[in-house]
Amino acid sequence: MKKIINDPKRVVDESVAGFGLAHADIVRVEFDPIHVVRADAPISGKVGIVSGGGSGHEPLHAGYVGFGMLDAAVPGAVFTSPTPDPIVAATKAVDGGAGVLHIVKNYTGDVLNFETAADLAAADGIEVRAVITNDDVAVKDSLYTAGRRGVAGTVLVEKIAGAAAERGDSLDAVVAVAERVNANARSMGLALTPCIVPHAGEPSFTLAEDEIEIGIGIHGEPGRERVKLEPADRLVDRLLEPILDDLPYERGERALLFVNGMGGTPQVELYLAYRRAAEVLEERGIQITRSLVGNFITALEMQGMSITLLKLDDEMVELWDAPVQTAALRWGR
Amino acid sequence: MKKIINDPKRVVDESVAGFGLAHADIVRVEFDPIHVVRADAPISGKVGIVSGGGSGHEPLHAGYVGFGMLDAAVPGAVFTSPTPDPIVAATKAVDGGAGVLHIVKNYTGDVLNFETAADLAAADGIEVRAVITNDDVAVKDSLYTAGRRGVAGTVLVEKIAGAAAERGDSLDAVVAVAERVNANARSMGLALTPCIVPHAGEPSFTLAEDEIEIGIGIHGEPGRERVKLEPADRLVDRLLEPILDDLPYERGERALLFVNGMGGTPQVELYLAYRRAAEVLEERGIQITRSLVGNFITALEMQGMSITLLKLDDEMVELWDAPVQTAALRWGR
Amino acid sequence: MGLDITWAVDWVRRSAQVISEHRVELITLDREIGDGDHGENMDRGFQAVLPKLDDLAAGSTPGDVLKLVATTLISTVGGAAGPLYGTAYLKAAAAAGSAVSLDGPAIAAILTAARDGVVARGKAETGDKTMIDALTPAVDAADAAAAAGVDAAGVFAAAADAAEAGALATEPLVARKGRASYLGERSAGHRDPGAESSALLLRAAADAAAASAGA
Amino acid sequence: MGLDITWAVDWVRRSAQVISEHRVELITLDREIGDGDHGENMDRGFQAVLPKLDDLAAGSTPGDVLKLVATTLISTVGGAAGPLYGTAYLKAAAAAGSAVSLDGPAIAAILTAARDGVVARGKAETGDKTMIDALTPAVDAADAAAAAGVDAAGVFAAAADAAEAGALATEPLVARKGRASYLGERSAGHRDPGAESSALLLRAAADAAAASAGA
Ligand SMILES: Nc1ncnc2c1ncn2[C@@H]1O[C@H](COP(=O)(O)OP(=O)(O)O)[C@@H](O)[C@H]1O
Ligand SMILES: Nc1ncnc2c1ncn2[C@@H]1O[C@H](COP(=O)(O)OP(=O)(O)O)[C@@H](O)[C@H]1O
Ligand SMILES: [Mg+2]
Ligand SMILES: [Mg+2]
Ligand SMILES: [Mg+2]
Ligand SMILES: [Mg+2]
Repeated sequence: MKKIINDPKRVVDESVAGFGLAHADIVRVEFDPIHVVRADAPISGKVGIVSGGGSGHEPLHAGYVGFGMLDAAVPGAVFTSPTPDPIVAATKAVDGGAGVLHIVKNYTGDVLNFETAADLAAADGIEVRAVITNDDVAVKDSLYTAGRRGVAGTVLVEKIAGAAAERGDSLDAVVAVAERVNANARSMGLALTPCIVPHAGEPSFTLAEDEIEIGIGIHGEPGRERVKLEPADRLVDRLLEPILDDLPYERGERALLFVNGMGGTPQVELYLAYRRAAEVLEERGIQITRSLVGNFITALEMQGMSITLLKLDDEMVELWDAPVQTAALRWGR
Repeated sequence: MKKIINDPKRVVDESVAGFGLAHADIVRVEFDPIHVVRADAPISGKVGIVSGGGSGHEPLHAGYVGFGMLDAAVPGAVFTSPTPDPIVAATKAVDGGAGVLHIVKNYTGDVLNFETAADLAAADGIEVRAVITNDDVAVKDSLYTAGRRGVAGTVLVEKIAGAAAERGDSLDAVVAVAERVNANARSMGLALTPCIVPHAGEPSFTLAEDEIEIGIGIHGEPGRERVKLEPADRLVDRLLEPILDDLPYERGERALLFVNGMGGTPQVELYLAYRRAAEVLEERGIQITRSLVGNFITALEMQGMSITLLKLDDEMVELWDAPVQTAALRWGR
Repeated sequence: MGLDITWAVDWVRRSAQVISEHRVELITLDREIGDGDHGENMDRGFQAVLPKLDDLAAGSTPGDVLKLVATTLISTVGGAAGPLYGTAYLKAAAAAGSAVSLDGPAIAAILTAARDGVVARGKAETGDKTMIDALTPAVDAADAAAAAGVDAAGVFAAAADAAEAGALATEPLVARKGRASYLGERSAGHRDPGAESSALLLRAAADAAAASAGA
Repeated sequence: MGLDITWAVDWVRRSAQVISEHRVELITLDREIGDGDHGENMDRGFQAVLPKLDDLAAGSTPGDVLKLVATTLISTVGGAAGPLYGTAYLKAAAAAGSAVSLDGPAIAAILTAARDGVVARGKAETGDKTMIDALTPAVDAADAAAAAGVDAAGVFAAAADAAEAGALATEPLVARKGRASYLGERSAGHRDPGAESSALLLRAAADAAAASAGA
């Protein structure tokens, strides 16, 4: 295992400490229990937004703490949901009296820990609502399963809900728009290489030189299918097909196209993939009116990408364009 | 070789095409010959700034085209300086009558091709000046060598010179501040893994599981020294030592600390390294008043990092803070 | 002979020991069909319990120990296992009440409460390839043993045997809950890490009970 | 017998052929001490020249062909090799002038002009581990052969032999120019890719000259 780390057990603490030092103008880092909050939190009268989850997906979530997006992020151990304590602490730290929204990716651990935290915060008189993101079409959804994973669509939910909260929307309204974004986002990913969790010390899976995993998540887990490496255009088609099957578009409908790197894939490949995705969508008459390309939700150093398509409405566009000032996403101020 | 590409010979064209589609609000892409210009170029009365070089270092340089930074970028083949033609075309495209600055990383190929282009542009009546960046302390400088490489300091030069041009500085003034930034920037890098140039199809070098290269550049070339992998803090110290030896600081002097990922290293490691660097600099009484952490100048999917320290003065701080709106660096608008 | 506070503390120590010994194995199982952290998470949790054992007030009951394990796991493990095991120990503690000594039927009741707690929180059914597939056979075996008048140590021994068999039997299953469910059919052919850790913890309980019975 | 337009065109075709055949070898040499693109760059350049040969006007001279190679390499190769070889061919074209046939002394003069052009642009000295270490021995050998009255084909043969020896002799050198210089002492033990491509191009010239002499 080759990593720029000291002790595997101190990776998250040390990294979050560095994050806090590098972005002291935007965030404040608390260590006991660990959470990252907006430098100006709590903001009186504003709905607070807290997200969190296992570490290793950076810039998610701490990179999205700041004006117009999250009020706090709670980093767990690598690929491990945080425990309730820091979630409660973060919830209290951002409570401005208008209630707090938890944005939770749909994993058993995340859902359960956030649930417990919400109960504890509610016991302290804070109104907490949760939106569970589950945009990953690689996973078959059913009443009898854990359901779809929350993956890259989560970033879009956080941006748009964050903008709604920032403009003063009520908790109900912020929940509604967050749920609408989640309901209109679909994602699918693939991996060229595995990743290595620091405490595990070994690759999460092994692949032959000409094999890739289709339908991976963001935890270095194997995907649903192993196939031979193919040209980029074909790979993009493989990701787009299930996305468009799952949420069909009428010609002329607008979308945000998000090509996300899994951490170890160079930008040159992401933009190359973007080109093909834009081409396919244009053929289908879908209007790409907003775009996002880069490493926004990752699985450590995994090589691979995911594609997310978000069906846009006017309000989503307005909230997407609204100013945001975080370490990883910034415009308008 | 596992990459999300189609034909190795079309990697740059297809990727730049995707870049142009994703950022049509900021840039315009021309293909014959290939170059990327600000959507609103040329800007009458403003000094134009053109940079360029081999591809594979993304977001450098196209990611820095836009308000407050570059007016054009000229991408060559992967790790290969562009030829003069597209540099001339870019220079003409951004000439607003106030002259054009070429920001060139110090590599024989880049310097020679930009020189030829400058001669050709001058023959067409455009006043062209060049600033050659050479911030890499891993390379011994001397009259008899090719001199130091231009590496991550180039990003800082482009941002600060871009802000100077945007506020209306003359060509002389923009050249002066660009040279001052370069003179005050020092960088040093290391690699944990090699990278694979698409047309080469094989890793640029091989390293044992416990070996790293110290003093690498941004072209997948081996470094000056091969050492055993050590804890992150020690690695950071190894990079900072030659930087501080080469340009000593008085206690109380201000610096911008830039921890750059080589492309394949996850953010969690970069911030962990940042923490140690900040600690060391604080011990030495150096004030880190500005920071940059992330993949800003890369060597494809190489795992590794570089550290750059820029000694700041008031004007540099003001220009660093000035608004910038590019695909990869954005704030203030 | 019932199981008392000494047994409870010994169980926790043995649990920490056995989880630590099987840390890598649990990580490997989880890497194959999950995200490779189960061993690390459980180890972090039980290592955190150990120092707290020294702070137990005089006169603490087995229920107090179970409660201590519950709160510590909840606040240190995270992931799915943290809340699920946390709930299990919490419900077990409630079932143990303030009894100073636990007999066979009490053990069976405790295990039932623990399992029911996990089901209530995680909604997994038998055959979903989760820790439930170790816990439910364990509960059934404990019930049968207790009904047959076997002593507390014997009840745990029966539970541990059944849990081990149950964990083994998760191998051919296709997961429908937890991360392994994302793999669909590909989850078959691997043992569920949570079922394995459940079996390990029950074996530690049985060993502690045997040691305390022998003492 | 002097070397005419037929030879010049044949040289270019053979150059493209030999560079394409050694593309991977040049990439490998460059990967070891540079950035692994020399073979790709040169191949791109010479492949771009080939179609342009068909457009040469009737009555073109060897100098016209050299000029065509120069401008094409400059506009397609990039990197260090593009401008350096571009300059070499440009200076060679100037030295060739409008001569329709080149004799031994003319070839020696052309090679000298080419080498001097590279030195003027790249500032490399002998022993810096660059293409100069193939070109300078080639120029010296060509001068000597021409002075001894050897014909044009023989002058190229002498130049090619010397260039090959020169390229081989770059192996122990520590680079002081080009990317290999960044490696410092570690550049020793590897052949310089640009010196190797220079030797290949001169061998192609000699082969074309021998073929035209034989024809
Ligand atoms: N819904 C559930 N009900 C019961 N047990 C579950 C459920 N989901 C997961 N588990 C158990 O949790 C184990 C995984 O725990 P762990 O790896 O620590 O958490 P995570 O899946 O969050 O990484 C699985 O092996 C399974 O036994
Ligand atoms: N200053 C110089 N003078 C002469 N030749 C040089 C000089 N710098 C580099 N070269 C030659 O160029 C070759 C490398 O060419 P190439 O790999 O195509 O360009 P780059 O170094 O830009 O990747 C070297 O092997 C060397 O022979
Ligand atoms: Mg986990
Ligand atoms: Mg090159
Ligand atoms: Mg797990
Ligand atoms: Mg090269």
